[in-house]
Amino acid sequence: MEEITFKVAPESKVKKKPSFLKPWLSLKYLFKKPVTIKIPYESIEPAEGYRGFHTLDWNKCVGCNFCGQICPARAIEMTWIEVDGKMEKRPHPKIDYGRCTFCQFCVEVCPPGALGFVESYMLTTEWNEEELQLFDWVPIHPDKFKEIQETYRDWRFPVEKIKFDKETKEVTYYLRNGEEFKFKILGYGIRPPKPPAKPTVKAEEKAQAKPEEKTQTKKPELDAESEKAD
Amino acid sequence: MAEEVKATWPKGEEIVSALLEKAPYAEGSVRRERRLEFKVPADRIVDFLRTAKASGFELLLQITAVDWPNEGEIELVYQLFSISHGTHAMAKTRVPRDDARISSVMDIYPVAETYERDAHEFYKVVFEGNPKLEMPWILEDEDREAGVSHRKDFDMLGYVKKKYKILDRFDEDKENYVI
Amino acid sequence: MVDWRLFDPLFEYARKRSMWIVSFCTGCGGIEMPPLATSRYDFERFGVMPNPSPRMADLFLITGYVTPKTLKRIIITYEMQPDPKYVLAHGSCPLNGGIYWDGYNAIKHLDKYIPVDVAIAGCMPRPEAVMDGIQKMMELIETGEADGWKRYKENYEWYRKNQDELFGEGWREKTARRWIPWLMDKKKEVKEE
Amino acid sequence: MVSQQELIREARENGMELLPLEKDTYELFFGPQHMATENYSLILKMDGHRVVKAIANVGFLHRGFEKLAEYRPWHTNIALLLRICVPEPDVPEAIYSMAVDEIMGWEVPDRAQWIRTTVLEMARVSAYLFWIMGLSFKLGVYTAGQWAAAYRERLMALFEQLTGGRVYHIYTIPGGVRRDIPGDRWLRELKDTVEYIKAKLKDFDNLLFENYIAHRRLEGIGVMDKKFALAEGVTGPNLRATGVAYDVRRADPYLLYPELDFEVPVLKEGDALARAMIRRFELEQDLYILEQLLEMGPPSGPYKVQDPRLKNLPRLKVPAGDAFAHVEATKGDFGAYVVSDGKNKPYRVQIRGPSISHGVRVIEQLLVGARLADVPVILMSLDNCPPDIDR
Repeated sequence: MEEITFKVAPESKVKKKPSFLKPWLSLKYLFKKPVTIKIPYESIEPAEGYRGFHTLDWNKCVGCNFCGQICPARAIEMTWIEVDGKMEKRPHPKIDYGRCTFCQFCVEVCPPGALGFVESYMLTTEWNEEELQLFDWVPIHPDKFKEIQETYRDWRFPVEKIKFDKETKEVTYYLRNGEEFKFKILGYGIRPPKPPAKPTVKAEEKAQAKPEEKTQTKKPELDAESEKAD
Repeated sequence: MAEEVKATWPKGEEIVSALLEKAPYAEGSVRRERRLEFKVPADRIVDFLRTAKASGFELLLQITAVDWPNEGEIELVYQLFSISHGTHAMAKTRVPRDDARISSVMDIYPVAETYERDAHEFYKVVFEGNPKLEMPWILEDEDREAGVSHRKDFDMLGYVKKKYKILDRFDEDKENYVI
Repeated sequence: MVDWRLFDPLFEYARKRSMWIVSFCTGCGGIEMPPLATSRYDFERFGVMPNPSPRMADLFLITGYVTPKTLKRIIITYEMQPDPKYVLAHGSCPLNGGIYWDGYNAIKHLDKYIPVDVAIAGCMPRPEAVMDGIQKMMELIETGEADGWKRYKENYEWYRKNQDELFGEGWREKTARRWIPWLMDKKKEVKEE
Repeated sequence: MVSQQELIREARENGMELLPLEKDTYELFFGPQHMATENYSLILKMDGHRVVKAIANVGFLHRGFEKLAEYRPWHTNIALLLRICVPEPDVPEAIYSMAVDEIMGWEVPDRAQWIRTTVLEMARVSAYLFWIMGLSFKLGVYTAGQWAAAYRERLMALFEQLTGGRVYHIYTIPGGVRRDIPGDRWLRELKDTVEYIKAKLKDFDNLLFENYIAHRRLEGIGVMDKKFALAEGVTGPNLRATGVAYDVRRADPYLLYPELDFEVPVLKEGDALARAMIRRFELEQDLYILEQLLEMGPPSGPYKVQDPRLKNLPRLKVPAGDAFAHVEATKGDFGAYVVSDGKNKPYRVQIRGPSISHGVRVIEQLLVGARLADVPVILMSLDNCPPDIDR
């Protein structure tokens, strides 16, 4: 009717005339420098503040589970950890990159600012149970992460291999710079685990149940590779 | 806040009163600038939309079904847009939840066929007169048979566990999580 | 009779350098495929090339989440591919459900239904990460470790059981017949009678 | 010489049935494993190379967002809902945020409004470049597609600096935006990029939009008229190509658009060529809008609503109420209807994607009588985005 003030473009501006000759003008691009990034030889860096992997300052973390509450994918699980025979006073978030969407809302809501993120984004593994352990970790200290990143500068995951002993619940991180980092998972949830053996805690490995054959066929090759890498 | 804005958009009042004159069974109000709201009884929705289309609401943007289990009703919101008036309007109607039936508005807005298929798939609302309700839409047959819907009483987590056979690691202290 | 196994290193090298991709955008990661395939990242440098027909393709990119409806097509397409065939899974969702962990219409563990060789983290993975995955895949092919297609053959019963559990018995035939009643011309039927 | 397309158009205009239905026909399953359809399937009933009947088979990308959103806190849904429209994920973010803002009664600060407008316009430019790529690949003008994909990377890099994400930005949240602008350097880079793409538009014109072959392929296929388009709920550039001046940015202004100056292109033909031309012109206008925004400069002030409730995001409660918000996306009218019942999770979220009309009923009718070779082109000229339909 009225009132809406559309500024309608004249048809002559919108329409284009077909032409035989004009497409040939694009031949000039033959003499321009290609935009291709030759990936194995060249690299581009992610922008500052790119939402990559998480870091966690274990001393600052108060185990409030705000991160677990905001997580849209419920990738965060509070984990009770024992380092060098001493239990941490508060649970720490364990992040599953099989679920994480890298929205970093968890970092935003973290009250003490313990959870953080770095720009590293690359984690490529073979699909088998041992290597997929890498996708589920308690983040390491930001300084450590940055140090490893500074050494290699290829934006990769700082841990080469995670070994998880199902019986003793002992986890070993083999960092890329050759360091080892051991701790023990006592239980999950925000309440502290009861001291004696706890049958109620289910390890998440059940969720990744696999056929037996696969792991058997994979094992020898994997060991060989990890030796090579070491 | 809504009251203040109401006063500042007299054009909306005009549109509403003009439309309500033709359709006295409906209730109408101005929400804010360019947002109108109508409440229509379910049996008159076809008449109302016909009147609305004649008075300038050319586009039907969506039919949204909202489940209100406590009231035992499903609310259908017809999102209309008028290009000539430059305003959005919601025509709300309610149908009983157990026997959700309403006549189709396909012959007024042909595109409603698609929206009705969608609402039928997820909210089990039957639109009488729509020939394509039983046609496969988004869900697969096995999901349809298993009763997947977006109604509030559909137990999604239970269904996921049954279907994909996963053990969720958070089951034990579920009350500690918001989700 | 020639022992073809002698030529295996040569074959593996050739396979590594000419991976053709099934152009099947199964999820949101499909949006990173055009930048990868075009001039900016240009994975044709590795001999990787999107290809319309699964009968000529080696590599299957699972670009993100997989819904059961797509998974049916993925399985059919995967079985159509000639051996050897490789699967690369993008992002969180094929691994553990991703953000759709509680969604009724997304597959939680893809490896229950088809074998996967390489996994990439990210949501969605950057093109560089996908390139890294492709390079990893090339490595695995050269060493002969990318044996998903062999696993699929060996454990076919297991995969088949999982597929049937999810979709119900006889899903292949059912899917094919699903649309027939809606394609029939109703007027014509009446005439014939 | 009369072209075949013109014959079809004439026949359509006269309401003629093109093909006798008694002939032997066959069924063709077009997609989802097809380059043109992006995980969306068309079931075609063919007679020779002509389509007699088309049925859209959708749902390959259905994840049940509307149900999932009912289980997640208000802010977190941003990380979920933006997956509905992958080429321009800022649109679902923006509509959801705008609807929640309305229910909360939040007045979004000026700076946040400026950022939101800029991000939406950048998303439009990048989506149009993506569309140019798709169209050129379907027309066989591969070079233009290569350029478009490469220029889009510049915008992706800017998005990355601003939001921290390449494709999924998770940036616009209810009450404002998540981060501030990274600094003047970013604004300068955006300016450079806008100028760069603007300069390259001429090359696109030369190669694609003024290409005789492209014109011949696009002309006269997929013709819609005004009445049909309105009845079928067609929106966006597709509606404008049929002669209706409807643009949400003008018809239902939001954010900073009332202050900005731009022209709305309208053509009458309603065929694929007209749609392509409209989109090309809008790309130009979007770049012009970005220029204006940069000239305006971001207003100073907070980039987020100052509300103590935002401190505790998981428990943020939104008062009961409902709101509808929609924006003009490159594909058409993208709307969100949000209902709250006063809890910390939405009661109902409905996203209305434009493709729900373009990709189902419109395509089913436009394809009748079309040749098989034109099917991808018609699909692309409608800019059909399957996740919109499936949600």
